[in-house]
Amino acid sequence: VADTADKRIALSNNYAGNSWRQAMLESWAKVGDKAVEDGLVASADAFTTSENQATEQAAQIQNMILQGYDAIVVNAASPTALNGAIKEACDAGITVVSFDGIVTEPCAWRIAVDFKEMGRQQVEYLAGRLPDGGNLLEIRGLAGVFVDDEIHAGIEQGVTEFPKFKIVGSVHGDWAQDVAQKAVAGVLPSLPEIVGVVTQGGDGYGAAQAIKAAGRDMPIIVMGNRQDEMKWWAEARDENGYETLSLSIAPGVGTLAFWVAQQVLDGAEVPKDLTVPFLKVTQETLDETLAATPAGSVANVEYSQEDAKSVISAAN
Amino acid sequence: MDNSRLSTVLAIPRRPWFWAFAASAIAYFATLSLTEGRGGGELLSAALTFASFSAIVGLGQMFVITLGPGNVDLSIPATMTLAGTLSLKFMDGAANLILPGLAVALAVGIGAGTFNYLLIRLLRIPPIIATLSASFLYQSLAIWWNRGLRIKPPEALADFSTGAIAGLPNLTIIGVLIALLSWVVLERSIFGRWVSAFGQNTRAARLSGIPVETVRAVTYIASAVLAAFTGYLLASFSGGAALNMGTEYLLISIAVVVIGGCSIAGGNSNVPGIWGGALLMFLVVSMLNSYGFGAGVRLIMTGAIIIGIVAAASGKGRPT
Amino acid sequence: MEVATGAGRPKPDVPLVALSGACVHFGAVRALDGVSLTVSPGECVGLMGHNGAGKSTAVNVINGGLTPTDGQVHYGHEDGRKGTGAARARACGIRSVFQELSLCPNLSVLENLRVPHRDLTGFGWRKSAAGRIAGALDEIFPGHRIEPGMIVGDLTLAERQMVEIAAGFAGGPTPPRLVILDEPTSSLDASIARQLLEHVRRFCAKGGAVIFISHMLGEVFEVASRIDVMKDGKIIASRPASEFTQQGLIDAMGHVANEKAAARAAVESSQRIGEEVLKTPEGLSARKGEIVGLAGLAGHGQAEALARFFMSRSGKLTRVKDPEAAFVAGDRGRDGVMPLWSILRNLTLTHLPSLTRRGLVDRIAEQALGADWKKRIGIRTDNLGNLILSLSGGNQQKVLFARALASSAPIVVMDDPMRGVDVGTKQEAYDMIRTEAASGRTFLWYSTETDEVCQCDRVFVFRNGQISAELTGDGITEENILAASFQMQGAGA
Amino acid sequence: MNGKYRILLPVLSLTVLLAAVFYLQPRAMSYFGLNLLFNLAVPIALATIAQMMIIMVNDIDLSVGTFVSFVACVTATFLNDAPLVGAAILLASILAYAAIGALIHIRQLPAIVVTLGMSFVWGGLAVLLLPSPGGAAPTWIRTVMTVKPPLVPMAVVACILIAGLTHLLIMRSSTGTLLRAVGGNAQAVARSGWSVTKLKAGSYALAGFFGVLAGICLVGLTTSADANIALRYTLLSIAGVILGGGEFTGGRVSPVGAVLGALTLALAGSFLSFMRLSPDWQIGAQGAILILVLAVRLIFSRRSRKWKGAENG
Ligand SMILES: Nc1ncnc2c1ncn2[C@@H]1O[C@H](COP(=O)(O)OP(=O)(O)OP(=O)(O)O)[C@@H](O)[C@H]1O
Ligand SMILES: Nc1ncnc2c1ncn2[C@@H]1O[C@H](COP(=O)(O)OP(=O)(O)OP(=O)(O)O)[C@@H](O)[C@H]1O
Ligand SMILES: O[C@@H]1[C@H](O)[C@H](O)CO[C@H]1O
Ligand SMILES: [Mg+2]
Ligand SMILES: [Mg+2]
Repeated sequence: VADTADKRIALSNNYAGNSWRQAMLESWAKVGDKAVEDGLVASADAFTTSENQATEQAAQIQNMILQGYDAIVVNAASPTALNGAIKEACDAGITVVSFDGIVTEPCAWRIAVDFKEMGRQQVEYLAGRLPDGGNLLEIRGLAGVFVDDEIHAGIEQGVTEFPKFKIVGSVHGDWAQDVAQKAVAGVLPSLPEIVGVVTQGGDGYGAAQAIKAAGRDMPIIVMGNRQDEMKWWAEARDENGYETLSLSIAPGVGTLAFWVAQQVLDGAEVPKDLTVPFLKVTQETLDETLAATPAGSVANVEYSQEDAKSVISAAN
Repeated sequence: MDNSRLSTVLAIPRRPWFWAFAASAIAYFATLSLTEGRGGGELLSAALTFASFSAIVGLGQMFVITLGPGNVDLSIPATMTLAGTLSLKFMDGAANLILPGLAVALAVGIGAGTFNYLLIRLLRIPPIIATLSASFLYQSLAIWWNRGLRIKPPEALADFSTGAIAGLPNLTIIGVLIALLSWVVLERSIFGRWVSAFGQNTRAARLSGIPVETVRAVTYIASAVLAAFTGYLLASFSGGAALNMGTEYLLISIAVVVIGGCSIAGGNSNVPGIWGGALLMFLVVSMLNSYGFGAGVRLIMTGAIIIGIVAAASGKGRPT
Repeated sequence: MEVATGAGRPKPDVPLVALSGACVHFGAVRALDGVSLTVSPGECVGLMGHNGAGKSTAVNVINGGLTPTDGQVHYGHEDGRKGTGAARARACGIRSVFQELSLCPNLSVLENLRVPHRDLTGFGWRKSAAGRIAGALDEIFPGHRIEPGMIVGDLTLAERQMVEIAAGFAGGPTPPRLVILDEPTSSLDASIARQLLEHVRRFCAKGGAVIFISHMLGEVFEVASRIDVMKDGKIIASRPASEFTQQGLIDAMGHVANEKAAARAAVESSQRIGEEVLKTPEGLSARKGEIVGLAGLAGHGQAEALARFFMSRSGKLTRVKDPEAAFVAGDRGRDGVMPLWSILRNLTLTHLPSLTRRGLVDRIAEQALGADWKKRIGIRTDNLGNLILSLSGGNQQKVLFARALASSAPIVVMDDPMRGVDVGTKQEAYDMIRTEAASGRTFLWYSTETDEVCQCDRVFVFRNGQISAELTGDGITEENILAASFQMQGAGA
Repeated sequence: MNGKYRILLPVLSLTVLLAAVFYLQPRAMSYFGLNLLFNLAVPIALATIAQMMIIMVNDIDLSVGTFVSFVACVTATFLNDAPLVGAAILLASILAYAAIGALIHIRQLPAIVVTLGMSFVWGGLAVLLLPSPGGAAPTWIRTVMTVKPPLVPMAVVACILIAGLTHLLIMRSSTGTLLRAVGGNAQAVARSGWSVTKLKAGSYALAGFFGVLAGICLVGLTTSADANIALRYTLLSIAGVILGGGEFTGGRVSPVGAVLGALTLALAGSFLSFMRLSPDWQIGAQGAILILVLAVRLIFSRRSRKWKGAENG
C-alpha cells in the first residue's frame, strides 16, 4: 500500500457543458474510482460549478480547503483569477495541480498543453499541403479566455512563418459546432476564396456545414477531436479523398493530473511545469481513432500511474 | 385618399419595428459593400436561416415579456438543450421516428413550461429567478440523460432543416408561419387581449374577470414549447444536440424582443419587430466579422446598436 | 398650525392667485378655454362642474404644473412680488391635494412628507417631519389612528387620503396659504369628511384660502364662500354661495337631474326581488334583482368582503362567456384601468368572450357594443379609439361602469363606483342600476355615500371587518347606519 | 410583504443555511472558516447593493456583471500601473452610469434594454483591456482584502459595514428617502418640483459607485482579472435583492436584506459542496437550492396574500 492510501484528492472543474468536459469527468471517475478501490487514495471526488465562472470556482476551492482535502486538481476558469484561492490552499498545506486551464500561481503545479504550438502547427501543416499558400479563415474560441488567446497567438506566429498565408476572416465559434456554423455562415459571403480553415477544436464540423450550405469548395479544415468532426472527415475522405489533420488536447489529461497529484503527495520530486503532447490524429490514424471513440463523444487518452511517472522523470 | 395613403407611408418610421428592419438593411448593405455586391444571396439566405431560430425563441420570450415587469423566461437555453438532447437520443437517427421525436421535444417544452409556471405560481418565486433555477435542473437532466453525447439526427430531418423551397429556407418558412400565428393570437384573439391586459395591470385584469392564472400558465408553456421546438430544429440543423447549444439564445431572445419594439413594461408587443430584431442580431455580427473587428469592438458595437435602436424607436410619444 | 398671519399678510384685496384668460389644449380637446379666476385670502372657492369640465386642469394651471397655452397666471407673494411657474407657486404657499392620490406607498407617512416639503433635510429631519404631519393630522382629523411611522401602503384608501390632506395643510417654512383640494372626500366616509369641512372653515377663517372641488353639492354649500361653476372648459357662473340654491347649481351645470324623491324604486321592490342568489361565509346575502348595500366607516372590511366574494366567483376559464359576477372598481388606477389601451378596449374587456368566435374577437360587434354604451352612459369623447387616460377621472369611471354592465353577469359587484362621478351622471347611473335590477340583476354595492346606500333594498353595515347590522326597507336610514357603524366602537372604547 | 417582516426572511434563511453548513462542516465554525466561507461574498454583496439602487427606482440592471468585470480589468491594469488614470477611468464609468440613468428617464426607455446593451459595451471594453486574463491587484487593495481584524474575520466586518452604511444612506437619510420615493411614485415626486431625471441619474451613479467597489474588492481577492470574471453577478445580484425582501417595482428595497441575500446565495454554494453530490446533479442542485431558499418567502407572504395583500400592494 502506497503512502497516499489515506489521502483525499478533489477535482475542481469550472464547466461541464460540452462533450469534452463530460469525457474529462468520465475519465476522472473511471481512473479515480479504480484508484480508491485499489487503496491508492482515500477518495477522488469531482466538483463542478454551474457556470463557467472564476468567482464561483474560487469559492469552490475555498470550500475544498475547509473540507480538508490533501490535494486539489483544478481545470481553471482563468489562469490568474483563481490565484488568491490557490494561494490560500497552498498556505493550508494542500497540493494544487492544474491542467488544461492552468493557473499562474507559482505554488501550483501545471500540466500544460502547448496551445501556442498547437496553433502554429496548424499553419505549418497547411503550408505542407498548400505550398502556394492562400487565404485562411480562423475560427476562434471564447473571447477573453486564455486558451483562445494562446492558440490564436500560435496561429499568428504560423502565418508570420509562412507568409504566403493570409487570414482574411476571423470569427468566434466559442468551441461549439452550432455557434461556429452560424458565425461562419455570416462571414462567408463577404470572403474571397478560402483554402484553409484554422480552428480550436469543437468547431470543425460546424464550419464544414456552413461552407457546404454556402455552396463553396471545401477548403482544408483543421479538425479538433470531437467524434462528429472526425466522422465528417472520414466520410469526406471516402467520398472524395479529403485530407486533413486533427490537433487537440485529450480530456483524459485530467487523469494525468490526478496521478501527478498522487505522486506529489507520495513525496515524489516533481517539477512545477510539465508538458503533455497534444493529441494528433492524421489521415493514417483516423480510422483507428474513430473506432475507439464512442459516437458523439471525444477522442481521448487516459493515463496510468506509470504514464505519470514517466512524464515526471522525463521532465526531471 | 391620396393624402391618407401618404400619411400611412409617413407613419411607417414611427412603427416600432421600422428601426430594426432599417438597421438590418444597413448592416446587410454595409457587409455587401465589401464585396461590391457579390454574395448577396448567400448572406440573405444565411440571415433568414439563422434568424429563424432567434425569431422562434424570441416570439416565445415576447409573450412572456408582454406579461409585464419581472416576467422573463431565462430557461430558454436549457429547455432547448434538453429538448434537443432527449428528442435526438429518442430518434437515434431513425427516419420513422421523426414525428414521435418532435412529440418528445414538444412534451419536454410542455413539461418545462409547466414546471416554470408552477414555481412561479405555487412557490411565488419571481419569474426571473424561477426560470433561472429551473434551467439548472434542465441542464442537469440533459447531462444525466446522455452525458453530452452528440447524436446525429435522422438523415431526412437533417435534410429538411437545411433545405429550402424555391430558394426560401424551410426554417424561414416555419419561422414566418409561427410569427403569423403569433400575430393573429396577439392582435386578433381574445387570448392576445388577455395577455396585454395582464401586462398592463394584472390586478385590474383579474377584476375584469380574466382568468389570469390560465393566461400566465399558457404563456410560460408557450414560451417553453417554442424553445423546445427550436432546440429540436437547431439540433437537427447542426448535426446533433450539444449541452451548450442554447447558450447564446438567452441574450438573443431578450434582445430581439426589445429591439423589435416590444414595450418591456408589458402590455404591448410587436410581432414583425421580432423578425427585424432577429435579422439584425445576425447581420450585425456578420457585418462586424466581415469588417474584421475584434471581439471587443464587436461587443461594444452590438451594445451601441441595441441602445441606439431602442432610443430611436421607443422614445417618448411612441404610438401604442 | 401656522397660517400666514401678521405683518407679511397681503391685504385681502390682493389675490393669492389670479388666472386671466387661461387656455389649455390637449390636441383637439379644449380642457380650459379662457378661464379667469382669482382667489383671495380668507376665501373658500367651491369649484363645480360636470366630469371633464376642466376642474383638474385648472388646478394644475394654478399650481404651476401646467403652463397655459394662452392667458396668464399670477401669484401674489407675501411681500407683494408677483411671478409665475411651479416654483413660484410653491414659494407662495400654494399646495395641492390631487384627485389621483400622489403618495408613495412604499414610504412611511413621515417619509412621504419629505417629497413635498423640500426643506426636510439634514440631521433630525425625521423628527420634524413626524412632528409636522402628526400635528396636521391631529388638528384636522382628531381621533385618527395614523402613526407617522406607518407605511402608507398598509393604510386604507381613506387613511391615505387623510394623510395627503394633512400633508397639504401641514406647516413648514412656507406655510400653506392656498390649499387646493381636488375631490378630497371621494373616498372618505361622512364623519371624516365632516372633520375636513370643519377644518377648511377654520383655515379660511384664519385667513387661509381653499379651492374645494367636489361633486357633493351638500359639502360645497357647507364650506364654500363662493362657488364657481365650470362647463366645457369655461367658468359659466361665479357667485357667492349664498346666491345659489341646490337646484339652481345643478341647472347651472347643465344637468336635468330628477329630484331625489323620485329616486326610490321605479318598480316596486317586492315585484322585482326573487330567490336568493348568493350567500357568503361572513353573512352577506342577496336575492335576484336586489340592490344590496355595504355600509359603514371606510376601511372596515367592506371592500375586502366584496373582493373575496368576487374572487371566489370569477377567474375560471370555463365561465368567461357567462360570468357569475362583474366588478366595478372604485380605485380606477389600481383596479380598473388598462392604461395603454383605448377607451373601447377598456370598455369591452369583460364582455369580450361573448364577442369571440373560435378565439378571434369580432371587432365589428365590439365597435357596436362600444358605440351603444358610449351613448347610453354619455362618455365625453369624440372617438372611442382615444386612449383611456385622455378621459377625465369621472369619464374613466363611466367606462369602468359600462365594462361591468355590458357583461351578462347576473351579479354586479361595485366597490364605491361613483367616486368622482358628477351629479348628473350619478343620477343616470342610479337609473341604470334600477333598470338592470328590474330585469333581474343583483347588485352588491359598497359606497362611502350614505345617500347612495339609502337607495338600496337591503344594507349590511360593517364594523371591524364584520357585519354589525342588516337593515331593510324603512330601517335603512342615515341614523341607523351611523348607529351601527359606531355602536360597538363607543362600547369598546 | 409588510415592511416590518421584510427583513425576517433573509435573516431566517441565512441562519438555517449557516446551521446546516456548520453541521456538515464543523471546521467552518472558526475565524479562518468564516473568512473562507464569506470573503468572496463581499464583492457579491457590493454588486447586490448596486443592483438594489437600480431596482429601487423601478428599473433593472442587466449589466452589473459585465460592469464589475470591466472594473476588475481596469483595477488589475490601470489602477495598478497608473493609479491616477485608473481612478479617472473609474470615475468616468460612474458618470456613464449616471448618464444612462438620465437617458433612460428622459427618453422613457426600458432600462432592461439599455442595460442589456450596456452589458455588451462593458464586456467589449473589458475584452479590449484584457484580451487574455491577467493584470495584478494593486497592493493596497490586496492588503485591505486580506487584513485580519481581531475576533471577527474581514469578510464579516466588511458585510456589516456595507449593510450599515447603505442602510443609513438609503433608509434613513432624506436623500435616500427621495430616491425611494421615485420608485414608489415618480409622478408625485415630479409634481413636487423635483427633477426625477436628476434623482434617477443619482441612483444610477450610486449603482455605478457600488459596482466599482465590487470590482476593486474582487480583484483584491483574486489578485488578477479577466474579462469574464464576474458575469454571474448580474443574476446573483438580482436574486440577492429579491431574497433580501426587495421587490421589482414600487421602490421596496432593503439594503440590509440585500447584503444578507448575497451572503445566503454564497453560502448556498458552499452547502452544496459539502453535500458531495454526483457531478451530474451538481448543477441541478444549485437550481434546487435557489428554489428552496426562495420558497421560504412563501411562509411570509402566505400571511398577507389574497385581497389583503393585493389591497396593500
Ligand atoms: N393629458 C391629457 N390628454 C388629453 N386630454 C386630457 C388630458 N388631461 C385632461 N384631458 C381632457 O381635458 C378635459 C378636462 O379634464 P379635467 O381632468 O380637467 O376634468 P375634471 O373637470 O377634473 O373632471 P372630473 O370631475 O371627471 O375629474 C377632459 O375632456 C379630459 O379628457
Ligand atoms: N384582491 C386581488 N385583486 C387583484 N388581483 C388579485 C387579488 N388577489 C389575488 N389577485 C391575483 O389574481 C390571481 C388569481 O388569484 P385567485 O385568488 O383567483 O387565485 P386562486 O386560484 O383562488 O388562488 P389559490 O389557489 O392560491 O388560493 C393571482 O395572480 C393574484 O395575484
Ligand atoms: O472546454 C474545453 C477545454 O477547456 C479544452 O481546452 C478545449 O476544448 C474546450 O471545449
Ligand atoms: Mg378632475
Ligand atoms: Mg365619498
